[in-house]
Amino acid sequence: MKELHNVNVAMRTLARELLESGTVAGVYGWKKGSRPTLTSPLYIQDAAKADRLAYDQYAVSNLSALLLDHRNNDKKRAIFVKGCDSRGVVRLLQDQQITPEQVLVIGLPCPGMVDEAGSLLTKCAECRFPNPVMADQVLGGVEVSKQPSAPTGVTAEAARKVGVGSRAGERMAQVAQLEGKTAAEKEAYWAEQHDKCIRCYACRNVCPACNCRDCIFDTEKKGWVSKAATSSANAFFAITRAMHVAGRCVDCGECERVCPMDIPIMTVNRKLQQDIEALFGPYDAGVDETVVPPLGRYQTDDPEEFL
Amino acid sequence: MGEGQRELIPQSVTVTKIIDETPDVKTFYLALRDQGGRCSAPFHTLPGQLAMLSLPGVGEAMFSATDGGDHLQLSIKKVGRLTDELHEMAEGQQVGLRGPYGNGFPMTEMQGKNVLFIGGGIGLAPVRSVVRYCVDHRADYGKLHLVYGARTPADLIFLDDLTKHWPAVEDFTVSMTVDNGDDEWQGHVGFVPAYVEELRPEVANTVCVLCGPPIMIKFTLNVLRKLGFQPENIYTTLEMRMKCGIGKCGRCNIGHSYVCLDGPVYRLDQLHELPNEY
Amino acid sequence: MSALSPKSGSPADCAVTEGHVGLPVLDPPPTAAPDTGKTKNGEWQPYIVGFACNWCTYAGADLAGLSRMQYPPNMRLVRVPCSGRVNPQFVLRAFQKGADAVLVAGCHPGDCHYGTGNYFTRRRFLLMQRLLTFMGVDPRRFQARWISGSEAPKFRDVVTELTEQVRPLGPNRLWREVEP
Amino acid sequence: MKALAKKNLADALALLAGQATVWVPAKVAGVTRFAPWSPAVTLDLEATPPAVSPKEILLPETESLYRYSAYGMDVTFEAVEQEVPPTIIWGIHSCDVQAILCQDDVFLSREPQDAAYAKRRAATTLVALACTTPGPDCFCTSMGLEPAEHASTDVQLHILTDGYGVEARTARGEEIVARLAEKGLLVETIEPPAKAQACTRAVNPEGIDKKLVEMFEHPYWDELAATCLNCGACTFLCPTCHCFDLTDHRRNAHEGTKIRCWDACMFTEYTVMAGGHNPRPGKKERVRQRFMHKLRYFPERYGKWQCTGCGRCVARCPVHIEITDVIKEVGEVTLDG
Repeated sequence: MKELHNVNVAMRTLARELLESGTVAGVYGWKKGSRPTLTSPLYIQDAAKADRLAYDQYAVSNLSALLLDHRNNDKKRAIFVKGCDSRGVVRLLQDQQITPEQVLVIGLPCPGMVDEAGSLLTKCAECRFPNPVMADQVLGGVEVSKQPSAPTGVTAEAARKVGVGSRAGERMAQVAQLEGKTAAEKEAYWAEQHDKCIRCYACRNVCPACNCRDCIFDTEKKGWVSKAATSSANAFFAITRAMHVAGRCVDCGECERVCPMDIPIMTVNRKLQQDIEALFGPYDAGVDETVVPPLGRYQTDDPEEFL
Repeated sequence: MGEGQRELIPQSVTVTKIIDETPDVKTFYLALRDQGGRCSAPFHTLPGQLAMLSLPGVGEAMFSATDGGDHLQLSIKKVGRLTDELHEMAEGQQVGLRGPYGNGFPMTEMQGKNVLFIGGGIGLAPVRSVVRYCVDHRADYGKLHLVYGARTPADLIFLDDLTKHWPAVEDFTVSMTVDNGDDEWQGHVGFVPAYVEELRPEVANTVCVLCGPPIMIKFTLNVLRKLGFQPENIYTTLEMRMKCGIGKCGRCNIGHSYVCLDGPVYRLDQLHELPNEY
Repeated sequence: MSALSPKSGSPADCAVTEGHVGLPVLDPPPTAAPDTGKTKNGEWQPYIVGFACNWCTYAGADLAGLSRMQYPPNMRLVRVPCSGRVNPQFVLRAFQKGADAVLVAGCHPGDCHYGTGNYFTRRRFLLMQRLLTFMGVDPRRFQARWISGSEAPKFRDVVTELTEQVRPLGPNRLWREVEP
Repeated sequence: MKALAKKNLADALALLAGQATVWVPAKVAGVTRFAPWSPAVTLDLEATPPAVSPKEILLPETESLYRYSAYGMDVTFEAVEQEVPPTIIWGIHSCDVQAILCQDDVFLSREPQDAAYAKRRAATTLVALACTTPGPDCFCTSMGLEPAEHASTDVQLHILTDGYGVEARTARGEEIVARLAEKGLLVETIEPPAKAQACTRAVNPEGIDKKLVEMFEHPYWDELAATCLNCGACTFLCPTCHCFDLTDHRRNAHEGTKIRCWDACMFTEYTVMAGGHNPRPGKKERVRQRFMHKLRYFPERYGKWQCTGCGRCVARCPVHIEITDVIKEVGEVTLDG
């Protein structure tokens, strides 16, 4: 992508400088994958490898959850972020999984991510935060913004052209479509989806909001959680996961992307977002570190509709 | 080797006797009990072989078994959920058992040789099964020497064997040491590796059977090397997490070798061929 | 805790996972799980699990009992220190183990023994009830109520009302745990 | 060669389904996987390969082994006898046939055999379908396979213009072909079967099993593991990954079922021992184990690759850790001394 040529050069230069100067111990970014249409995560600790860094419209992976590998390590790591990724970093900071001293956030302009066939990802069409919500440095002229905004920086025009954020208003379409179904239809739909789950936990491991040190699904203690991949146990996992990230999900869509069984996980997350807004007022998780997530606070006059 | 029950379904066996060895080690006698109350061993084991003990609803774990003729003996240290539960059991309790698993010590190959046994802590459990075999077949083996160490005098297991039975056996030296003595302890104080070095055991025509915590094994191996032991004459046992016991569930492999099937007894030179991941 | 220890089956052993609450937990065959609720005169009875806060609702229930109030025997109460202690997995676990409905009950807002616990309960379960509904659960099967220590009549009414609401819905089989 | 016309496929499946469970690649909730055939099933014979391997037919994701009860002093164990109907896997590709051979090595080649697997395997007939248009992540030819046919199948189906060439390879296969012929579903044809197109991906694994012996401590694994999420997507989708867990499914304090379910070497808890020691404590050790197992340990133990080039892990790794890259990069790594 020609707009990003200079950004790529700047990324490599910056990464090299940061590693050479010892400012950071490692850098999270992307590299070109085995096909031109694949851009995959990369972690480098050696300045000599900085030239492998690459960033384009296929760099869909959100790398923020990988920072959890270093939460017990005082050294600083640099991470390149798109808008959605930056919210993952805020999630980790707000959850006190990492400290600001452990991370150097470098914001990038997002051209809108596309699939291998070249069409814009739905999550990008529905994106409200294409610009980093926080960054220690930026490249490509992108502007840091904690407000829903139009794409900025060198790829602003390209992003607009492919339609980044053009369907932001339709984010809840899939939720609304399911809500319109009867209880029996909903039950059947979700049973079919939960049945598919193979419990690989890719959704959990890629998620910056799933940052428990010991996940309940990794412990067999007390026979609480069955390892059996039955419909019942899978539903238990799905709902537990959903409730656990409720109000904390940063809307990056990675869980759904990585699901090998194509379970519409974001539909559940979006449903929770929608209800949280309706019940407790507007809230965007992972944007402002100082605003406590809605399930971690209360108001004395909260609605009591089912009590 | 007895018929046993090596498939995944355990048989119920009865805990016929429980011996308190130390505050956190107990020895359990397990047997099949018929209508008349007569006991028979659930299966027979070679020295060093393993048995999978199962507590319904709690879990399963692999332990080194000692063949007691009409029963099996499992000496178990409290280290986790399952073993905590085991320590709560009373005599007469039934549990699940399957086995025997693993290769066991090559008792035939060791015939005609002196045997140096080195054990640390609960590591004496597998060593004891070899010792008992050698004592039972006394004529087949040369001089026997056991060096055993535990953290404190209170942690010494199989005290009867150590102080009464084995010293009475012909040509059998028992050397004990503790890391930390107490007021009553008259014996040697110090770590096992240093004690082995101090004792200068015979090397010629001797095989060594070594079991204990990884750190002890590591330092003792250095000493044995210094004393002139060849890797072909040192046997040790390894521990890994196991589930199936028959080399299929995948988790106990070290390289291509499955500890539950090809181990737990490894000759040191064999072990050197495997990746260092245990 | 194992089956072997003498203490087994005590309420501390994760209340809803065990069959100690009085009704027999039947042996679920591999395909179709039976309904947990017991049958009285051949008529199906709902099985309801109630999580009651120690300081208000449990006291209210106690008072209802002491006052010899009549209410349906369909609810099994699990005492929790605070309604805020109830996490979504408790509710799911109850459904897995055969509950036809789940009630979470605690002190009235402002009266929490710990100050603010029930305010969090309110938010959490408002949201969860909507999520469960989204997944096809009838909202009547999962409810929350504020019942104070003195509100024995309210406790009686809630149990009665819930039982009568759930009865026409029939047994809940969604998420029922079956042997694999 | 005998041929089965496409229009007769449904009749053929219906005929066989009368006497056996016939697993066919089908679209189920948007995912292509093997499902027992019925007229209601949406066949998907085009997927190369189906997203989910037929592994689950012989090694179910979750199965009950025995029931236990413990009341007071008494403990009982009672086997859960699984009913195993005659089974046909229809439309399985060479990669997955090869994977079954790998599973046979694990579960059947050494005593004691795995009883449940053995029972299912003995009841299973493989009807392989030639794979002529490889998917974007296929590399079976690199792993020594022939996508158009596999020698160890009972029946081999070849692709013809308007049907399938049917070739029986075993007595069991003959039986199936005879049944189809008896009902007049087969015709004779002289049409040559379609040839397989070249695999999209190509790597050369030759010698890497030997090379990996020297690479246990190589820094390559650190680099590879750095972006791994340690999820189980690769292992669960893999047709040859066979690791499992035995765990209790407690019904109450006294009774329950011992179940076997898939487990993955990627999971933290997989090798943790009582007392907390973990021989594979980090991502590096776990990632290394996975690739070492496929490309070194398994060949050492059973004499064949434990990767059949199906490409599923390549396609679905969340962070694009691709075994093809690993094979290539291991081949390129320089070893010191």
